Amino acid sequence: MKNINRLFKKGLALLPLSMVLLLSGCNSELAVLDPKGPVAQTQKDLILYSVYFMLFIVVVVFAAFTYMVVKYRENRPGRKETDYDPHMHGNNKIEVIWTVIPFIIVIALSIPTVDTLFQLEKPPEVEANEEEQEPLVIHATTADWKWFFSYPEENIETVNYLHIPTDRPIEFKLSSADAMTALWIPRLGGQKYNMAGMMNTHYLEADEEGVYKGRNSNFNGEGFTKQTFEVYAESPEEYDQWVSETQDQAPELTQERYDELLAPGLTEEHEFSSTHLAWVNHGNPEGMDYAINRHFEKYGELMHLESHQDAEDFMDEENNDDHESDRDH
Amino acid sequence: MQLDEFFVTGEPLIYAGMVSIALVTISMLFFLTYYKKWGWLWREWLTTVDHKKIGIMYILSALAMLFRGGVDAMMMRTQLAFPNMNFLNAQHYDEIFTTHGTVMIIFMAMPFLIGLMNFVVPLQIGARDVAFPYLNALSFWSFLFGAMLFNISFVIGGSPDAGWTSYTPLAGAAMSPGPGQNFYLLGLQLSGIGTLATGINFMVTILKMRAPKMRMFQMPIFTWSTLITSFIIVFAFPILTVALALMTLDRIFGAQFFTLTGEGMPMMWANLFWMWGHPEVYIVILPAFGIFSEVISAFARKQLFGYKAMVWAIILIAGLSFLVWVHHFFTMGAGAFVNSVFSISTMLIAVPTGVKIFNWLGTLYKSKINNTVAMMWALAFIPSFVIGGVTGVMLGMASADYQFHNTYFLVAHFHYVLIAGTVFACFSGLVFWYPKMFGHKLNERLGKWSFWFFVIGFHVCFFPQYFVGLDGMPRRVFTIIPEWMPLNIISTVGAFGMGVGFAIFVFAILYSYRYSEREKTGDSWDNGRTLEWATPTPVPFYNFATLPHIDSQDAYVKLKQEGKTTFEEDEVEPIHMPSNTGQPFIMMAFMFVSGFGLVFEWMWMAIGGLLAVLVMMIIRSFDYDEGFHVEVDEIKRTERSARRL
Amino acid sequence: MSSHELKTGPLEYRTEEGRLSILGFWIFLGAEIVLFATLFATYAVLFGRTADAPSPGELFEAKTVLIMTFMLLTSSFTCGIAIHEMRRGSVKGLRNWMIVTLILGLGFLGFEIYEFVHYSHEGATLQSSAYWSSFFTLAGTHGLHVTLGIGWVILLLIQLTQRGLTPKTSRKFFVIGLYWHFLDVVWIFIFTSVYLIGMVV
Amino acid sequence: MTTHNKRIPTQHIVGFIVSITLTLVAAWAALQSDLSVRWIIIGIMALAIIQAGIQLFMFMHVVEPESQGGHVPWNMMFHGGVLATILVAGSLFTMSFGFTHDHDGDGHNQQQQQEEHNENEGSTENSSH
Repeated sequence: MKNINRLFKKGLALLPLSMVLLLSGCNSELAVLDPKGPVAQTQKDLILYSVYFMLFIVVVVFAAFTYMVVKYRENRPGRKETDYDPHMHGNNKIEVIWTVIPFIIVIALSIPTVDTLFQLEKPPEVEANEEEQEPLVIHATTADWKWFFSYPEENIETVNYLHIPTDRPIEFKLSSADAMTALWIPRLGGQKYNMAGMMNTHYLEADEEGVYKGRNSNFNGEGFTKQTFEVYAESPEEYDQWVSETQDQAPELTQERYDELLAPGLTEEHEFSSTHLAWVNHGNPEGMDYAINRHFEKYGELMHLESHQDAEDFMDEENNDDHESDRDH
Repeated sequence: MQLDEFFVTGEPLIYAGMVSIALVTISMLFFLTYYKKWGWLWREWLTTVDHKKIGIMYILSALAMLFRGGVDAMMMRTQLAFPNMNFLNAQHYDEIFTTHGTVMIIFMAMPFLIGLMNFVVPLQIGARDVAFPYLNALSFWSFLFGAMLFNISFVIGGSPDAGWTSYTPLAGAAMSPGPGQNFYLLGLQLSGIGTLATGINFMVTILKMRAPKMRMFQMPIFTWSTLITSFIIVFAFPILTVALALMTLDRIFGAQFFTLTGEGMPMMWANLFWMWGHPEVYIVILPAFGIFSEVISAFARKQLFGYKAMVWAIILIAGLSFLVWVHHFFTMGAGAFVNSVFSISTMLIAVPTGVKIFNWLGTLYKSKINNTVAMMWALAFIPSFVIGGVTGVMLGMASADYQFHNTYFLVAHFHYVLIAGTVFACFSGLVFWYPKMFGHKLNERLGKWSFWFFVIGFHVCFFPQYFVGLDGMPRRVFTIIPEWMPLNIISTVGAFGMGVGFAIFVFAILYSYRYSEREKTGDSWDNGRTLEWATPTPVPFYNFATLPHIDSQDAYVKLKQEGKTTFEEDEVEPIHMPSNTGQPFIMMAFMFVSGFGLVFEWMWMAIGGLLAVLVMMIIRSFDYDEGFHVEVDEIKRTERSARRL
Repeated sequence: MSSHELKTGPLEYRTEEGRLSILGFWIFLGAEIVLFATLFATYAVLFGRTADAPSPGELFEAKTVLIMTFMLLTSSFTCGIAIHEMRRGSVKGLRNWMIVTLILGLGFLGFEIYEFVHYSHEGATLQSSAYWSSFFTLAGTHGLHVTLGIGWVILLLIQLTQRGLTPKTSRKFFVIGLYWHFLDVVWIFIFTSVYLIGMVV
Repeated sequence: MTTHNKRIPTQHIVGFIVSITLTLVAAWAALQSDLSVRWIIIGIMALAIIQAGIQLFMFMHVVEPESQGGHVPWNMMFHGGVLATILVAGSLFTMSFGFTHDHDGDGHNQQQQQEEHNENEGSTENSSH
C-alpha cells in the first residue's frame, strides 16, 4: 500500500506537466484551440493566457502539498522532534501573502476579460492590410431541431447549413421559434443563446476557407444531439457565386412550406430564394408564440430517436468533414 | 387515464427496475414481518425526534440516492463510450441525465451533509438536541417523501427530461407535457420545505444552545460552516420555493410567467433558478470544507492553521455566493457590462477559497500525518479540488466562457468541485464519525481499496472531459462522433472505477458491521479535538450528562488535559427531553399524497392531501406535550455502563 | 432543553423554549422577506407585459386600495395593542384586541377577493398575461398569508380560553403578532410598488 | 421592564399615526402631485422603507432586551433587506439591462440604454416594444 501511495503522489505531481503536454500536443486538434477566425483567436489567446496563471497556481499548490505530505508523515524514517509543533495557530505575514497574490492574479485575469468582453460586442477589428467591410447580416433562427439561416439582403434562406465569405465579419441575429438554444461554431468563436421574443447579436468571422462544424449547444429536447449544421467558409467570389445560384435556382419559401418545416422534428438541408422574415420574425415579441400556436400538439410527440438512425449518412458526413478540413491545413 | 399511461412502459431497463423495486419492497416487508420488527421500526425510527437517529436516517437515504444517481451515471457513460451506441435512446438519455443531476444535488449531496450536521453539530457544541426536534423530524420526512415523489417518476408517469436546471420554455407545459416535469417541481418543492426548516433549526441551535461559555470564535470549524450554510439556506431556499411555485402555476394552472405566450419571459426562470442555484453550490461545498478542516486537524494532530481566517473566508464566500449567479448564463446576451460585473465577482471567490487551501497546507506543516482512510479522502481533496477551482476561474472569465459554456469542460469542472469537494467530504466525514454513530470503525483495509478505486477512477473519468470539451463536445448529447471516442472511452473506464470504489465502500459497511471490533472508549481515533469525542460511545440519547464549560477552541483537547469528562457525578441534574411523535411522518405522508395528486393534476387528491396536512397542523397546535425528564439515577446508570466505570 | 424558568421579563421569554421559538420565528421572517422579494422581482421584471389584457392603470382603483391599506394598518396597530395588553397580563384585553384584528383582517380579505373578482371580469386573470400572472401571484401570496394568519389567530383564541396566559400561549401570541406586523410590512410594499406605481406609470 | 406595563401604549399610538400619515403622503404624491414619475417612484419607495422601519421598531419590538438587544432579529431583517435589494435590482439589471435585441449592440448604445433605464425605473425595457 505504501508503494502505491508514493507512486500516486508522484503521479499527482506529474499532473500539471501532463496538462501542459496535452494542451500543447492537442493544440492543433482541439476545436476551441484551433481557431479559424479572429473571434476564436481572441478567445484562444485569452484561454491560453489564463492557463499560464492556472498552471502556476497548480504547480505551487501541488509542490507544497507533496512536500507536506511526504515530509510530515508520522512514520517517515528520520523524523525529527522539531518537525512537530501542535500549537502553531497561524502566521499573519504568510497569510497576508497568500491572500494578496491570488488577488493580484484575479486582477490580472479581469483586465483582459473585460477588454475582450467589450471587443466581442463589436465586429472584429480590421487588420492593417485589409479594408473595412460592412458586416454580412444573417438571421440564425432555431426551431426544434433545425436551423434556419436567412440572408435578408440577399433574400435567400438555408436550412441546416450556412455559407459565409471569408475575411468579412458576420453579424448573426439570433432568435428561436421555440426552446432556448445556442449558436456555437467552435472554430469561429464562442456561443450565444437564441431565444424566442428576443434578438441577440453575435459577431463571428472566418479568415480561412474550410468547412466547420456548428451546432446548437444548449439542450432543447429529444433532437438536440442532431441539431447540427455545417459552415462553408469560402472566398468572396465563390460565396457570391453561391448566392446568385441560390437566388436563381432555389424555390421560393412559402409560409405554408415554412410552417411545415417549423414542426418539431429533424429535417435535411434546404435552400430557398426568399426568407421567412417577410411574415414573421421570432425575435420580436410578436413572433414569440408563432410556432407554439401552430404546432402545440406536436411538441409532446416522441421521435424515438436512436443513435443508429441515419447513422450511416451521419458518419459519412463526419468523414467528409474531416477530409475537407484536413485538406485545408 | 389509462393504466399504460400511468406506468412507464416499453423500456426493458425500466421493467427490470420495476421488478427489482418490487423484489426489494417485498423482501423488506417480509423481513420486517418475519422478525416482528414493525413495532421497532415505528418506535425507534419513524417517530424519533433524536437528532442522532435522524442524522443516520439522512445518511442512509443519501447513500441509497448516491447508488441511484451513480447507476444513472454509469448508464450514461456506457452510452457515451462509443459512437452510435444504442444502449439508451435520446429520450431515455435525457431523462437519465436529468434525474442524475437532480438526485445527486438535491437528494444526495445536501441530505448527506445535513445528516452529518444533524449527528455531529449538537455534539460538537455540547447541546442535548437541536433547538426544534419536532421540526427536525419534519424536515427529514419532508426530504424523504420529496425524494420518493421524485424517484417514483421512474416507474409511474415518466421521468422529467428537461435537465436538472429545467430551463423554460422547454420545461413548460407546451414543450414538456405530461407528469414528468411536475414530479421534478413537486419533489423539489416538498424536500425544499424541509431544507429551509433545517436551516432555521441549525441557526437557532448554534446561536443559542452552545455549551456554557462557548463563544462563537471557539466553535469547531464544522459548526461554523454549518451556521453559515444554514444562513445561506434561509436566504436562498425561498427563491427556489417561489421559482418552483411559479413554474407549477405555469404548467398546471395556465399562468404565463415563463411561457412563449402572453408575453411571458422564459429566461426569468434561469435568473431565479440560478439566484438560488449558485448559493446552493455553496450549501453543498461549505460543510464539506468544514469536514475537511476537522479531519485534517485531527489526523495531523495539530491545531487548525489560521482558524479566524478560515471562518472569515467561509463568511466571505457565503456573501459572494449571492452575487455571482449570472455567470451561469453569460451567453444570454446581457451585454458586456453586466458580464464584466459578474465575471469579476465570480473570480473574486477564488481569493477566500485560495486562503482556505493554503490554510489546510499550513495545518499540515509541522504536523504528524496519520494516514487513515478519513485522512486520505481529505488529502486527496486538496489537489483534486485545486484543479476544479482553477478551471472554475477560467469559466468565470466571461469572454472565454463563450467557448466553455455548455460543454464537457464545464461538466468536468463541476464534477471536479462537487465530487472532490462534496463527495470526498461525505466519505471522509462518514468514515471519521462512523465509530461515534455505530459503535465500530469501518474496516481500514477495505476503506483504502475503495479510496484508491474511487479517486483514481474519478480522475480518469473527469480529467479527459476537459479536453473533449475543448474539442467541441457539448454536454447532454446522447451520442458522440468518432473524433471524441478515445477520450470518452477513458472517461467511461474511470466511471466504472468509481462504481467499483463505491461498491467496496458499501461492502466495507456490511463487513465491518459483522467483523469490526466494538468501540470501548468515546475517543475512537485517540486524537479527537472537539466535544463529540468527549461523549461515550454509543452516545446516550441525552448526549451530555453534564454540560462542560468551554473556554477554548478544541474543547476536548483541554478537557483531556484537565482530566475532566462530560459526566461529573455530583453535578448531574434531571434532563428534559422531547417525546417521540409520529406526527411529522404522518403529516409529510399526506403532503406526499397531495403532491402526487398535483403531479397528475387530480385536484381532489391534491386538495384532500392539503386539508389533511392542515388538520395535522391544527392537531399540532393543540398539542401541549411537554416532553419528559430523565431522572438522575437513570443518567448515572446509563453513564456508568456506557463509560464502563 | 433546560427547563429553568426565568422569574421576570415578559412571559413569552421566560422559558428557553419560548426564547428559541421567537428567535426561530425571526429567522423564518428573514426567509419570508426573500420569498416576497422574489415575487417582487418577478413582478418588476414582468411589469408592462400585459399582452392583450387591460393595463394596471385602467383597472386599479385608488379608493379600494386605500381602504384596504388603512384596514391592514389599523389591524397591525390593534394587534400591537393586543400584545401590549398581554404583557400587562390582561387576558381580556388580549382577546378583545385580537378579535378586532381578526375582523379587520377579514375585511381586508373581503376587499381583496372583491378586487380579484372585479379584475377577472374585466379580462385580467392569472392566465391572461405575464404581468397579470405576477400581479395575482404577488397579491395572492400575501392574501394567502393573511388567510393563514386569521386561521391561526382563531386557533390561538381557542387555546387562550382553554389554558389562559401561560408562557406557551403568550409565546404563540407574540409570534403571531410578529407575523401579522410582517404581513403589514409586505403590504406597504405591495401598496407602494404595485398599486401606486401601477397607477402612476 | 417598565415599558411593558404602561397603561397607555404611547409607542404604538405614535407609530400608528405616523404610518397613516406616511401612507396618505405617499398616496398624495402618487395620485395628486405634479412630481415627475421618477421622483414619485423614488419618494414613495423611500416612504415605504420608513414605514417598514416603523413597524419593526414601534410594533415588532425588534430591539428589546429580551431578544438580546435584537441582535439576531435585526441581523435577519437587515440581511433580508440586502437580499431583497439584490433580488429586485439584480433581476432588473440582468434581465432588462444591456440586452442587444433591438439595438446594434455596441458598448455606446448600452450606455444609452442604461440611462433610459434609470429614467423609467419601474418599467422595463421590454415593455416598450
